Amino acid sequence: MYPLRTMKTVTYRLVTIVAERSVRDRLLTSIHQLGATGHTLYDVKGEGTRHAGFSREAASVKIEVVVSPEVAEKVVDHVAEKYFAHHSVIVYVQDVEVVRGSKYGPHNEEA
Amino acid sequence: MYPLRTMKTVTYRLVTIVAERSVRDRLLTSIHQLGATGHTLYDVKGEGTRHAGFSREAASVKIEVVVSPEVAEKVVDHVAEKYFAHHSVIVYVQDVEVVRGSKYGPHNEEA
Amino acid sequence: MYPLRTMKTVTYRLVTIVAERSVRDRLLTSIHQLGATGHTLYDVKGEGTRHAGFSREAASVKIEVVVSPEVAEKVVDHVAEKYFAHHSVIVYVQDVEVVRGSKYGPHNEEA
Amino acid sequence: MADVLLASLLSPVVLAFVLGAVAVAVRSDLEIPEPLYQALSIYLLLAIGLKGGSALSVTPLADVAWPVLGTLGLGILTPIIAYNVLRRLGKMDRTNAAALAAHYGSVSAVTFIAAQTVVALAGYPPEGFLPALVAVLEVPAIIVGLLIAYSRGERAGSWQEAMKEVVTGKSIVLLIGGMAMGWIAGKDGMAPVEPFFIHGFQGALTLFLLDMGMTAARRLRDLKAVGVFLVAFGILMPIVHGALGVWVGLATGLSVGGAAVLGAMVSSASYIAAPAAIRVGLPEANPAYYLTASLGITFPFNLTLGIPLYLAIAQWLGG
Amino acid sequence: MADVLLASLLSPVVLAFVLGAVAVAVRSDLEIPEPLYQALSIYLLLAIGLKGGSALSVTPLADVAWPVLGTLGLGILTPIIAYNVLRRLGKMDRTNAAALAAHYGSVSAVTFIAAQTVVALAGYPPEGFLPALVAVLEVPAIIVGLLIAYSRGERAGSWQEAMKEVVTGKSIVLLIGGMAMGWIAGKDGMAPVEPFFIHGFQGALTLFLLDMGMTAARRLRDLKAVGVFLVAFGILMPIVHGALGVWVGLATGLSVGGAAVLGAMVSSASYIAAPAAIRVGLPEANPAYYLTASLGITFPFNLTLGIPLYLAIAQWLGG
Amino acid sequence: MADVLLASLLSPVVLAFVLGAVAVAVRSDLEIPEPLYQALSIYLLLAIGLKGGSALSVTPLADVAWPVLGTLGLGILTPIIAYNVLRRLGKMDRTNAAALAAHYGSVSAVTFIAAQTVVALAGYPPEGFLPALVAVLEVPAIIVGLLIAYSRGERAGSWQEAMKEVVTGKSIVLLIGGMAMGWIAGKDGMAPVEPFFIHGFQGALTLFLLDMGMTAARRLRDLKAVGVFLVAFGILMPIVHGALGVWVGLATGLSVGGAAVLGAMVSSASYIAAPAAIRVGLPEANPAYYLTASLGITFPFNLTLGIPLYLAIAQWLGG
Ligand SMILES: Nc1ncnc2c1ncn2[C@@H]1O[C@H](COP(=O)(O)O)[C@@H](O)[C@H]1O
Ligand SMILES: Nc1ncnc2c1ncn2[C@@H]1O[C@H](COP(=O)(O)O)[C@@H](O)[C@H]1O
Ligand SMILES: Nc1ncnc2c1ncn2[C@@H]1O[C@H](COP(=O)(O)O)[C@@H](O)[C@H]1O
Ligand code: NA
Ligand code: NA
Ligand code: NA
Repeated sequence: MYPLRTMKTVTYRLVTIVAERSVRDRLLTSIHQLGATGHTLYDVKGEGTRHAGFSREAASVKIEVVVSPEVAEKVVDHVAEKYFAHHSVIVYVQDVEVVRGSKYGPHNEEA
Repeated sequence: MYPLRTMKTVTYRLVTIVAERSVRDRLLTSIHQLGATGHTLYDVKGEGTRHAGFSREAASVKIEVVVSPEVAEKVVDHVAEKYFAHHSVIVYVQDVEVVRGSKYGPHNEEA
Repeated sequence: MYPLRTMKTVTYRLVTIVAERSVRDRLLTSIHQLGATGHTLYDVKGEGTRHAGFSREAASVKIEVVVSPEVAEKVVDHVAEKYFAHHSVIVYVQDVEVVRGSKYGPHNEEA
Repeated sequence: MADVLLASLLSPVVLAFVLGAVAVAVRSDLEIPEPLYQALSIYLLLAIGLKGGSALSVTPLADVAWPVLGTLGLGILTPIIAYNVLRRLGKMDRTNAAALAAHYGSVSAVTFIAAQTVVALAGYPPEGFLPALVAVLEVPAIIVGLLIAYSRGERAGSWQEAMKEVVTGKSIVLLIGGMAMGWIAGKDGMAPVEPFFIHGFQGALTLFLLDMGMTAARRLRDLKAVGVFLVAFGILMPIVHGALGVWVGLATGLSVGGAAVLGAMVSSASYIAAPAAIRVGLPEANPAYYLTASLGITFPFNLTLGIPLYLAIAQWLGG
Repeated sequence: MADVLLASLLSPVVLAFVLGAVAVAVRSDLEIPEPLYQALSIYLLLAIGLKGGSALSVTPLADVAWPVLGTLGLGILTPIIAYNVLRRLGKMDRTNAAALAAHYGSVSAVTFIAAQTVVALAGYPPEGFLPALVAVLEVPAIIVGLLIAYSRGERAGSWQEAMKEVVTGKSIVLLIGGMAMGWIAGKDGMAPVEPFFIHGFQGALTLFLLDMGMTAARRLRDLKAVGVFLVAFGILMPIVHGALGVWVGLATGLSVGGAAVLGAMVSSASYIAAPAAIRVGLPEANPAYYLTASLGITFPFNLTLGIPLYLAIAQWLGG
Repeated sequence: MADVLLASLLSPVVLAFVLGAVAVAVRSDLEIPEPLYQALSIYLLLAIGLKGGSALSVTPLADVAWPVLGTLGLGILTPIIAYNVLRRLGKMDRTNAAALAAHYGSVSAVTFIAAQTVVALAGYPPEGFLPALVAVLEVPAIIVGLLIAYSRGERAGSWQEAMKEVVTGKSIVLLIGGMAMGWIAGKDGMAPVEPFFIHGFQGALTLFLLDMGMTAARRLRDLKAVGVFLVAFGILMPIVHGALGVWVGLATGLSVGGAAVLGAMVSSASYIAAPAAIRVGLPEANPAYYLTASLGITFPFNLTLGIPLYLAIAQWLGG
C-alpha cells in the first residue's frame, strides 16, 4: 500500500453487489437502514451459476457502497441471508482509502 | 484488512478488463474456458495510449470476473499474449473477499 | 496477495471518482494534466450526503484511472481541494496489479 | 383460414420476429440496445391504452360490462385450470406450477396487438375497447397464482411486495394510465398525438418484434432444461384457453373479431407483469420454466398459428 | 376562459404529466430510460428550431424586430426583478437569489411548446417565428444572474467556464442550429422531414411530459427543504412575469395568441440551460432551491393554470 | 448542376451534418446518446431493406440481373484499384493498404440514402431496387481486402472470425433481412408500417447525420496523423470509383438517376461493416487511417460535392 501523504486518508470498505434487478429497491432500502450514507448504482449484464439470463427485463444491477467495516459486515450478512438462497446475487468486499472519512459514517480505525 | 467476522469469507481475485468492443465475445469465451464461472460486463468510454477513439461503433466494454488466483493468472496471461500487441485492452487484478467461495471455482487458500 | 507468477506485474493505484456530471470535462482535463495516461468513464446513478438528486440532467459519472502512486496522490488532492466544498464528488483509491506497467506512466516501485 | 394464416405469417410484424430469431441463430452481432427495448415497450403499452381509452369514451357502458365480467372470470378460472394441469398431468411441484399458472392466466400485450391487427386485416374489425379487457385480464391471474402458492406453505418471497408489484407494475400503470388519458381526452383530444401513437404503431411494433424474436431464440437454448411436458403444455394449454376465450367472448356479446382477439389474449402468457411479480413473490420458482415456456414456446406459437386458429374457431362458433 | 382551462387540462400532454406524477406517487417501477429522455429532448429542441426557422424565412424582418427587442429587454429585466424580490421580500442570501434569478429570467422550452399548443387550440394561432424569441430569451438572464453574483464577491465557480456553458450549451446549439437549418432549408426544403419533426411532435411531447411528471413529483419530496416563501415565489413570480410578457408582446405588435405565448415564456423558469450554467458558475448555490422551484412548482403551475391565465390576460388587454 | 448542388447542400440532412460538426467545433456539451445512435442505425438499415425488398417484389428479374452483376464486379475491382493506388503511389505498407482497400471497395449506406434523396429531388428518380445493390456491394470488397492481406504473410487476426463478422454483421443482417421482409410482404403488406419506416425516414436520417457530423469532426482531429497523401486519396479515389460506378450503371441499363446513385455507392467508403470486420481480421492495421479517411474525408466530400458530381457525370454520359 502507498498511503497518501498530503491529504489524511482513512481506510473504509467498498462493498460491491451484483444482483438481478428485481431486488434492487429492497436492497437499497436495507443498505441504508444498515448504515450506508450513500450508494452508487448502474446497470450491467452478467452470467453466473444461477442467473439463467432471465428475460431481457431481468438484467442485473451493480450497487457499490463505501462504508465502515462494521456496516460492511452487516451488509454482507444481510445479502447472504436474505438473497443467496433464491436470487441471482453476488457480493464482495475490498479496502478503499478515502479522504473525508466521516462522510461515510463513524469509524474507529485508520489506515 | 478487516476480515468479516460473521460469515466465513475467502479471498478471491477480481480481474478487470477494459477492451475495445470488437474483442468482447472472443474474450468472454476464453475467460470461461480458462475456468471463470461467471462474469459481469458493461459498456464504458475511455481513452488510453492506443485507443485513438475509433469510431462510435468501437467504444469500450469492461469485463469483471471473480476467480481463484490460479484462474486470474491464466486470464491475465491470455489477455496479455493475445491482445496487447494489436488491441486496445488493459487488465488489472485486485483481491476481493467473498462469501460462498465455492461459487467461483475451486481454491485452496483462505483469507 | 497472490502475486501473478508468469507475467511480471507491478502495483499501481486505481483512483475512482464519482461526481456530478457538470464537472466531468474539467475533471478529465485536470487528471490528464496531472499525469494520467488514460481513463475509463461511465454514467451511474447515486445518492450521497450532498447529492440532492439534482434533476435528471445532473446524474453522476464515474471516472477510473490507473496511475502511479505519485499521480494518484495528486489527483486525490486536486479533487479534494477543488470540488469537495461545493460539488457532489467522492474519490477513493485502491491498489491494482497491472501488466505492462510503463503504460500508466513512470513508477519506481514494484509489487 | 389458409388466407388469414398466410397474411398473418407474411406480415412485416411476424417476419421481423423471424428475422430476430435468424439473427440469433447465425450468431450475428446485431443487438437491440436495452433503452430502445424499454422505450418501445413504454410506447406500445401507452399507445394501446390511449387507443382503448378513446374508444371506451364513445362506447355505451352496457356494451362493455358483460365482456369485462367474462374476462374477469377467465382471469380467475384459467390459472386454476393451468395449475391443475401442471400438478396432475405434469407432476410439477407446487411452486413452479403456481408460477406458471400466474403467467398463463395473465396476458401478453404484444399477442393482443398482433391478434387485433391480423383479425382486422381478415375483415373482422374487433371492438375498439378491447384494450380495457387486457387491463382486466392482466392482474387477477397473478394474484390467483400467488394465492395458490401462499396458501400451500411457507414462502421465501414477500406477499406485500408482490402485491405492490402487481398493481403498480409499469405495464399496468401505462395501460390503465393510457386508457384514462384516452378516455378523458376523447377522440378529439387524441387527434394531435395520432401521428405518433396511432400511425407509427405498426412500425414500432415491427422493431419490437425484432427484439422479441431475438429473446425468444435465446430462450430456446434452455429448451432441454425445460422438458417435453412443458413444451406440449406451452402449445396445448393456449389452445384450450384460447377456445374458452372465444366462447366467452361470443357469449358476452363480442363480435367474431372481438371474440377471436379475446381468445388470443386468454391463450397468451404474460412475460412482463407476471415475471416481475413472481420474482418478488415466489423467488424459489425457476425462471427458466416460466420464461422459456411463455417467451420461447407460447408466444411464437400464438403469433404464427394460434391467432389464425382462434379466428377460425370464432368464425365457426359465431358465424 | 373556463373552456380553455378545461381543454388545456384535459389534453394528452397535461394528462401524461399527471400520469408521471401518479406513477411516482404510487411508487411504480416505471422508469423512463435516461437515453430516451435525452433523445426526446434533442428531438424537441431541434424540432422547435426547425419550425421557427422555416417560419422566419417567410416573415418580414420588420415583424420580428420589435418582438425580439422586447424579449431581449425582458430577458434582462426579469432576473433583476426576481433577484430583488428574493433578496428583499425573501431575505435570501445573494448566491441563491442570483441563481434563482437566472432560472426565472430564462425560459423553459417545454412551457413554450405547451403554451403554443393550448393557445392555438383556443383559436388564437400564435406567430410562427416565436421559437426565435425562445432563443433570444434563454441566454441573457443567465448572464445577468451570474453578473449579479460575480459583482458581489469571490466565487467558487469559473466565469469563463460558465459563459462557455451558456453559449455552447446543448439547448442553445439545438435551438439556434435548428432555426438556422429551418431558415436555410425554407418551407420546401422542410417538407421531407415534416412527418418526423412536425407530425410526430405532439406525441413525442406526450412521452416527454410523462418523464417530466415523474421528475417534478420526485422534486416535490424536497419541498419542505425549500420553505413556504419559495413555494409562493414559484407561483406569484411567474404571474407577474407572465403579465409583463403579455403586455410587452402586445406592445411590440404580437397577436393575442403570440402575446399569450410570450407571457408563458417569460413566466417560465429554465430547467436545462440555467441549471447547467449555474452549476458551473455558481456551484455554491443550492440546487435544491432552484430545481424544486422551477421543476416542482412553476412548471406544473404554468402547465395547468398559468397558460390559460396568460391567454386570458392577453384577451383582456388585447381583445 | 449548380441547382442540384445548392439543393443538396441546403437540405436539412446536410445541414444537420454541418450542425453536428459545428457543435464539436465550439465544444458544445451536446451528446447523442449511444443507444439513440444505435437505434437510428438499426432503423435506417431496416428501412432501406424494406423499401428495396418491396420494390424488388414488383421488378422483373431481367431488370435487376445486369446491375447486380455489374455491382458485384465493382465490388471486386475497386478494392484492387484502391490497394494498388495506396501501395504504388502512396508507398503504404501492405496491411494498411489492404484495410483501406476493403473500406473503399465496400459501401456506406448513408451515402447511398443521401444520393437517392438528392437525385430524386433533382428530377431523376432512381430505380426502387437499388438497396439490393447496396447489399451486393457491401461484402465482396471486404473479402477481397482480407484476401490480399492474408495471401501476403502471417496475420495477427483470425480469418474465420473475420468471415463470420462479414456475413453475419448487423448491417448485412438488417439490410438483407429487411429486403427479404419487404419482398415477402410486398407493397400491400408494407402499407401498415409505411408511416413509421417510409414517412419518418428523412427525419430520422437528419438526426443520424447530426451524429455523423459530430463523429466526422472528432475524426478530423486525427488529420495530421493521417498525412497529406491520405487526404488526397480520400477525395480523388471516390471520384474515380464514382465515375466508374456511373459508367457501369448506365452500361447495365440503369436510368440516369440510378447510375448516379450507383456512382455514389461505389465511391463511398464503408464505416460500419468494414471497420468491424477489419478490426477482427486485420487488427494490426491502424484504425486512425481507415476511420479518418472514410468518416472524416470521404463521407463529407460525397455528401456535399460528390453526389452532385456523380449526377452531373451521369447526365453527361447518359443524357
Ligand atoms: N465469477 C463471477 N465474476 C463476476 N461476476 C459474476 C460472477 N458470478 C456471477 N457474477 C455476477 O453476478 C450475477 C449473479 O450471479 P449468479 O447468482 O451466479 O447467477 C451475474 O449476473 C453476474 O453479473
Ligand atoms: N491509465 C488508465 N486508467 C484507466 N483506464 C485506462 C487507462 N489506460 C487505458 N484505459 C482504458 O483501457 C482502454 C484501452 O486502452 P489503450 O489500450 O491504452 O487504448 C481505454 O479505452 C480506457 O478505457
Ligand atoms: N457511501 C457511498 N458509497 C458509494 N457511493 C457514494 C457514497 N456516497 C456518495 N456516493 C456517490 O458519490 C456521489 C456524490 O456523493 P455526495 O457528494 O455525497 O452527494 C453520489 O451520487 C454517489 O454516487
Ligand atoms: Na392467458
Ligand atoms: Na422566465
Ligand atoms: Na466503395
